[in-house]
Amino acid sequence: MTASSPPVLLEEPPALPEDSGPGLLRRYLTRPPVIAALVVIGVLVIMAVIAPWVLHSPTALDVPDRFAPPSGAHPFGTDELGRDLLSRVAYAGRLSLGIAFGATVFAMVLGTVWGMAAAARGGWVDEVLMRIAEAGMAIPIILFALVFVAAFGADLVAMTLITGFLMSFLTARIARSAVLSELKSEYVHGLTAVGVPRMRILFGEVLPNTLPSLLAQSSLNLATSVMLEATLSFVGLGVQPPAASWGTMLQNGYSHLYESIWYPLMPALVIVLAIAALNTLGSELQVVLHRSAS
Amino acid sequence: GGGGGAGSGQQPLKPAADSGSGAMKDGGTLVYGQTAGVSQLDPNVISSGAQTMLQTLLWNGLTKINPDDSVGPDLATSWQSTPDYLHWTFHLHPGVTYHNGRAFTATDAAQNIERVLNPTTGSQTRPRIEMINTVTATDPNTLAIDLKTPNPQLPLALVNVKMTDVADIANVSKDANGTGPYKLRAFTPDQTVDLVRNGNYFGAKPHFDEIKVVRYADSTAAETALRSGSINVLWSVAPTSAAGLAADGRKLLAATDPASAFVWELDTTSPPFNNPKARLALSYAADRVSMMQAGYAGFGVTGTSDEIVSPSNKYYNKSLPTDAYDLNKAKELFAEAGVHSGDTLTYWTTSGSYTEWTTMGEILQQSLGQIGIKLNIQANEIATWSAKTYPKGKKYPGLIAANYISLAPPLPNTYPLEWFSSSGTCECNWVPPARYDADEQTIEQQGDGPARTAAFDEMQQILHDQAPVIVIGNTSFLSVVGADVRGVWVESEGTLHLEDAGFAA
Amino acid sequence: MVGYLLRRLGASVLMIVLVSMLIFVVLRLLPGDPTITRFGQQEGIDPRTIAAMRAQLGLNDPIIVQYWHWVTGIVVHGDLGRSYFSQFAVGTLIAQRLGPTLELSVAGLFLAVVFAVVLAVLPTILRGRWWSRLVGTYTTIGLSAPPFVFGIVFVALFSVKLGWLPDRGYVSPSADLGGNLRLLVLPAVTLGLALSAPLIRYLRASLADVETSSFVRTATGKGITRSSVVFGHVLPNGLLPALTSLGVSVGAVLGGAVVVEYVFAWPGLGSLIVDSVFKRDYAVLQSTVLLLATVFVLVNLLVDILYGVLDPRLRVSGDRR
Amino acid sequence: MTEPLLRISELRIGVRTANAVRPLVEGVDLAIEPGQRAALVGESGSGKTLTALSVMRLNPPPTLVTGGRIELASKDIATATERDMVGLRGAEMAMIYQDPLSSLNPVRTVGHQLVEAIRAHTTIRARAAKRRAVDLLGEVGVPDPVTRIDDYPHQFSGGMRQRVMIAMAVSCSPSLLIADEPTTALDVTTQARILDLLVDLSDQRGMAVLFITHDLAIASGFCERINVMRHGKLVEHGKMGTVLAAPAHPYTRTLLDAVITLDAQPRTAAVEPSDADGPLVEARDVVRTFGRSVRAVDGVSLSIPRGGTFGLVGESGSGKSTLAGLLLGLDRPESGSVRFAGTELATLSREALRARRRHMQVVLQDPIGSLNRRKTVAQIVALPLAVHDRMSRARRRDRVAELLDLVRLPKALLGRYPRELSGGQCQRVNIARAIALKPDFLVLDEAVSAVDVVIQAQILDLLGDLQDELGLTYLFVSHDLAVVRYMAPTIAVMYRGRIVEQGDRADIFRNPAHEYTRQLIDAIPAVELDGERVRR
Ligand SMILES: Nc1ncnc2c1ncn2[C@@H]1O[C@H](COP(=O)(O)OP(=O)(O)OP(=O)(O)O)[C@@H](O)[C@H]1O
Ligand SMILES: Nc1ncnc2c1ncn2[C@@H]1O[C@H](COP(=O)(O)OP(=O)(O)OP(=O)(O)O)[C@@H](O)[C@H]1O
Ligand SMILES: [Mg+2]
Ligand SMILES: [Mg+2]
Repeated sequence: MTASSPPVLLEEPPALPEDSGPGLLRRYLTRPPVIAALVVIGVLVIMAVIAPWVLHSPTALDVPDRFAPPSGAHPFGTDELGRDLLSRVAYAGRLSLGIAFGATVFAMVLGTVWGMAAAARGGWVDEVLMRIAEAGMAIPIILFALVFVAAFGADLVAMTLITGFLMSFLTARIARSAVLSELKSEYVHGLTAVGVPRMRILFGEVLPNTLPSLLAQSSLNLATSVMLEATLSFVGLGVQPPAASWGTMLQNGYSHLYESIWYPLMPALVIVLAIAALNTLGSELQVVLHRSAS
Repeated sequence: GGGGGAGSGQQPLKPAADSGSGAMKDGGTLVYGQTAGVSQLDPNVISSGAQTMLQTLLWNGLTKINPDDSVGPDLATSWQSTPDYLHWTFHLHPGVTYHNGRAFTATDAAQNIERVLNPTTGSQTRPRIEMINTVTATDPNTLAIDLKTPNPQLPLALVNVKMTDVADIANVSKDANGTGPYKLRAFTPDQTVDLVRNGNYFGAKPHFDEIKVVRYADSTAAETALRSGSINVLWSVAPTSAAGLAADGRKLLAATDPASAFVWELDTTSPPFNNPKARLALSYAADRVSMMQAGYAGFGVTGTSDEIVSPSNKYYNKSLPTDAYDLNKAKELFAEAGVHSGDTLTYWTTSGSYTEWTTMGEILQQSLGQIGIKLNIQANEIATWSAKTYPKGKKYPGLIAANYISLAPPLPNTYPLEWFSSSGTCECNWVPPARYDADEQTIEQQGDGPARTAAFDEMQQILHDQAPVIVIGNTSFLSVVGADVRGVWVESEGTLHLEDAGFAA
Repeated sequence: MVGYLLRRLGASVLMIVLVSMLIFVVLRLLPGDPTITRFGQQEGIDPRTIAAMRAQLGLNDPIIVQYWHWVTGIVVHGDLGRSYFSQFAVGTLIAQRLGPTLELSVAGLFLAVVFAVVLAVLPTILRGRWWSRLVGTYTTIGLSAPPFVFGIVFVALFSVKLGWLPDRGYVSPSADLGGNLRLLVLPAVTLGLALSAPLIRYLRASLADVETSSFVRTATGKGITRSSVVFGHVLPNGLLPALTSLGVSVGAVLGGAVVVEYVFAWPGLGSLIVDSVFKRDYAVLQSTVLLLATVFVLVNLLVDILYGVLDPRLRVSGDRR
Repeated sequence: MTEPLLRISELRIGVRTANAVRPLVEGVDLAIEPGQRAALVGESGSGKTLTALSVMRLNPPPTLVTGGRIELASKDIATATERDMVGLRGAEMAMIYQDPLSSLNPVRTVGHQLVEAIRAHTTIRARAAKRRAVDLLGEVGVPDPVTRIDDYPHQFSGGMRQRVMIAMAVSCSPSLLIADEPTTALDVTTQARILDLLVDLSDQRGMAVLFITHDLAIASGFCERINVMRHGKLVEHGKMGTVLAAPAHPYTRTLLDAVITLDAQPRTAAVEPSDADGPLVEARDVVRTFGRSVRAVDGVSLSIPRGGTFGLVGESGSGKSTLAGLLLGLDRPESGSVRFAGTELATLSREALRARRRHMQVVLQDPIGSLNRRKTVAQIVALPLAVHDRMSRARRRDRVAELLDLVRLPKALLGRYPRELSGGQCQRVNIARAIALKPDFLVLDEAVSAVDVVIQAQILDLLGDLQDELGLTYLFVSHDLAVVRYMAPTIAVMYRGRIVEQGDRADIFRNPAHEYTRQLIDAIPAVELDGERVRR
């Protein structure tokens, strides 16, 4: 009943490949948007790694010099404790990118298995699994976060897992409808007739076909996870001082908007840049994969 | 002026205690903004500081507090006591009616006091008037109060017993049936409170037609609203933005003698802080000047020793030594108390609100790091935060709990010191020496005089030596008031008094 | 079809019951205590007072008993409980917020759908590479910029700088319709923008998929205009898959427009929930969340039924396998 | 000589790949005069469909016209504006597409889509247009058009959908009709009727037709001229009779030689089917209904001996595919039983059934849909080997190459995806997959309907050889009676869910007992040479 063919995000009609295999990766990596995105991510990663040595320490206090605007000494300005914003933004990238990746992967794995189980088993199993996902989406995020802090403590792993978990509900729903419409298609009938085991059909044939929709959802998830992580820090989950993530920096900066416009602006710019880059990587991968879609 | 703290020396902007006097006109709507929501309206069982400005708008007490922290008549026009301060008589203002038209009588007053005294009510005012034995309405306008132990300061203690409609207390948030100058028109919990002028007010005619209390999501949103002129008063502004907001004729208000303090509470019954040396060590490790600078932008009185009385207070024990920031001493004392390099302590603070506590924690984190002690900052959502230490009696070893306590009004009111006594409710679980409790008795039962002063001094000395809580500085909430608002004044812990305010004529 | 609906309803009811249990238990396992927050974490709370209040609120009863009281209250008396704080009936609190929530949700969703359809369809009709890039950029920014940033920018621009619209607040439409609408504009646009970004992505994807299908080629081959092809054939098919995403948005908006509600001081259910979480006002929280879960499940049911209405293939179930 | 209506010269079509354009059609010259009917026949995958789509300027991206000219009534299609094309499509030229199953919009009624086509180029009112649509549906032989017009496409069978598309194409009486395999989904009786309709339109209204087909018999009866394509090039063209009588190009000759007619000598199995240890496949009173009313299979019994070939023919929608599914255990009957090698299929567990599929394989009717669109040809064909035989990767690769060779597919296709293949190529991939395991029982559901006759003959030979060598048993489903006759010694005729006649092929063709069988046989077209039926 809910069989909607899953959307496959596509920015432009793909060109046809000469061949598959390793050529795929090469073709992907030579696309101009991919190169641009990789450069952005590369710069962020390099900054995260070398920032503490080249720039100021991200935790060095200088209270009298707080809320300084950008200058030679502090290219991004300073925060409420006079710490260098550039090195903090660079350093926060480690956490933010790590959490975003981890959570997105977790959401993708959990959501896919979840949605696939629902679609493949059908009937009551489907009903129950999907209703759970819906209920999960209806329960306030903050409540979930508090439960997780109470149950598993407030460390980064818990943070990553809960962020992923929160995103897995929607992912499961998307995965289910993608798998369902694949299962309805004639080729699955063909594979059954050939005698391919059910599990192999699901994981070997159907799953790769739903990859474009799942990738699409994942690139949305990447963006969501950065924001979600900031929200969760709000209830004390995850990033604790003096560490910082882009989300928490944006939040702190926003509350000091009138002291220093640079404080929220810089993390905001980096967030938009990073997410745009990650999204580009995702959608380009789809374009490359989509070439064989009907 | 905000007293002689080190921080305020660098601060060019001095907050005022009131928004100025001058001719006021009648009429207009005052919009009052704050970032915390009013969740209920019972004035005798307060839920948060966000509702305290309503105490004098919707309600009256028998007495009220004046801008100089003295006591004045409110519903009671006059009062007397026997010389032993055990028997009191209050004469009530005749002809006062509740908002719903019902007459207010001494019986109502008695019922309210009894309600506050009832431990199950949970009134924060109860510890201050616990010594009351009986309350009797001798006639509709006369109230007799008998005490168990003498209390010369009963009128002050009664300020916060607000006169509600006890029979209908279940609906207090619905109709807020009080006697105050404004009455309730609409209330959306945690969002808005709409007040309109009480035309039958027994006192001077209130100036505003309407007062709207609006809750803002965050300080930036509230500040934007203030700058755009859509609100007239903003209460509890973030200290770091205060200076920027006090422009375009807007005035920054703060208490002259702040009765609130930013403190670190410690469980004095669990290691390591059951050892006073560990507590003192922590005190030495606190770079109070930087903290007050970063956390409160210098608005406030930087603490010099670990006692709650502000150095700006007249009764402050000036003979106390100043415990300056000294990491060597801290390290030494920590070692003696068994806290060594490589050990870990936890800083328990809130997330989302009061971010300045975290800011100050980060400074402590740096300092302790220099002597090899690791400080884990754990920011929690507010209810999780409070459940760790509240109420008195909880165990929290190794935890430094950031808190902001308001013990108003300041000395000579005894409550700030009483809070630490055996019968007080300090979450530090501190058991004071016998001398401390004895001094408390002395103060409570005697009027002004050398005995009382001596007791004040000794109690402060004990607090300083034992450091049951670490006091970083005394502050009060900061508020910003529009240029055309007059007659607003700040109580010692930062509550704004709007009852006599109006727009400039 | 009837069997499916029954099963679906059965599962929904079961799920709502489970959610109610879960919320009920989980809330009580959380650190934090409503009595402590009720007394304002103020100086002067006494352990005895707390104990008395817990007893009075029934928080010391066995959890099963508490749950039973709650459920029977709802089922037998239609009583959702009372706030531990304001003593308002939870029904009243929800009613206070339901109107504004619905108003904002409907307006926000409507705008989101309009934005999404226009922006997703425009490049399809105009077939320009630049249009497609432009919309792509819009969605990327819309996805990566947090909604409160939009909100604050709008306030700064339209109310502070230009003074066209009030910056925030709410008046009921019955009291002042014009004022209500003026106040609605900024939050609705903010919400609409935030919701439209993911919607556009889904929509563009499914439109691109439909675009390559044979029946679109057939339609083009008939010699009808491009816009007839798009509106008559591409869109009706392309909108279907985006419906799932829209259904999720509907549910999410009802309880989840917290950020927008906060920024614009809009008294919605989202902020009621968040405030109740922070106060541990179990009474309000458990009933409100339950209500939302129910609405969410219903909305999704509706979406799935709508599929059946919009997609004739699903009207008769002819499952091969 | 009159000015041609359509002139294609030097047409080249290629497909854009990552760094080059790979040619698919390399030089097609073709001209059709007004009112003329021309056939386009040729090898499967030679570029017929692509050529036709380019005329409409509807060739799917990333294919593109790389050279040459297409002129319709002297108008250059390549330079025409999009607005010009809107005016031309439907009114001047219309097309019946090769994939009838997916060419109708699933969420609009059949009537709506017809009316839209009618009104695109006329100013006629909606109500009148609907009346016209009903008439058209009736003309193409859709029963009860007045009520069926408000149905949705999925409520129509494949053959009916194809007829709707035909109605749509002729609705505005275009000057040029391009018909790409317009009758593949139709049984011979319906096919005859459609051809009559097209002849009428062509004769009365002067409509020219470009008729793409594999079926030389139909082409010869219907068209005046013939064009033969191979490897992306036009290899021969001329008057139908002349070319058929004396083909100039060797490929045309091969094509003609490969045609299987009713007069062809039927294939005889080298080994006689044996019933010694019971039939291999046996069905008893099987019933399968869909919904409440459709009795797709209504009490069918049959038995197929080991090593035998069982032919199944019948009207479109008569339940052939459904029956095949039941025999394979892909679907469960409501009542009745199906036995395979003596085992009742219904008693088997899912896993046991799956393991047994090693011995029972199928070529499904939908050649494109039954392939996973995201797997390459090599992956698709190798899968059963990996699953059932656990063959090593290297051996799998060798075996796949071998299989592709058997079904006459070039190795270059190994890395291609299904949608980069032509219809006939897909069908052969299906066959390769099905025979990969050398199963005991093979169901062939319209398995050779989309390939040209040359390849068809080769595949039929291959199937025959396999049967001789390994003793395979076939269920052969087809609408092409000549082919069924050629392959299957035993034939059953299905009509409305029942087997109405069953027996030896000679008997059935000589004395058809059932009225429907008679109609079928009468409607079979044959290759005509200048009006004279040629029987080889
Ligand atoms: N979209 C496409 N992308 C890449 N190659 C394609 C595409 N469509 C068709 N081809 C290739 O172009 C060639 C011609 O295809 P076309 O469909 O025109 O063949 P055809 O002559 O119609 O064959 P058939 O009789 O089997 O339908 C084939 O080799 C096919 O593999
Ligand atoms: N999944 C299904 N749901 C409903 N009806 C179906 C389904 N599959 C087949 N039918 C109906 O069952 C009947 C028999 O269909 P089947 O596909 O077996 O016919 P067929 O003989 O193979 O026809 P064709 O020659 O067109 O392939 C048809 O009327 C068809 O509409
Ligand atoms: Mg073709
Ligand atoms: Mg069939």
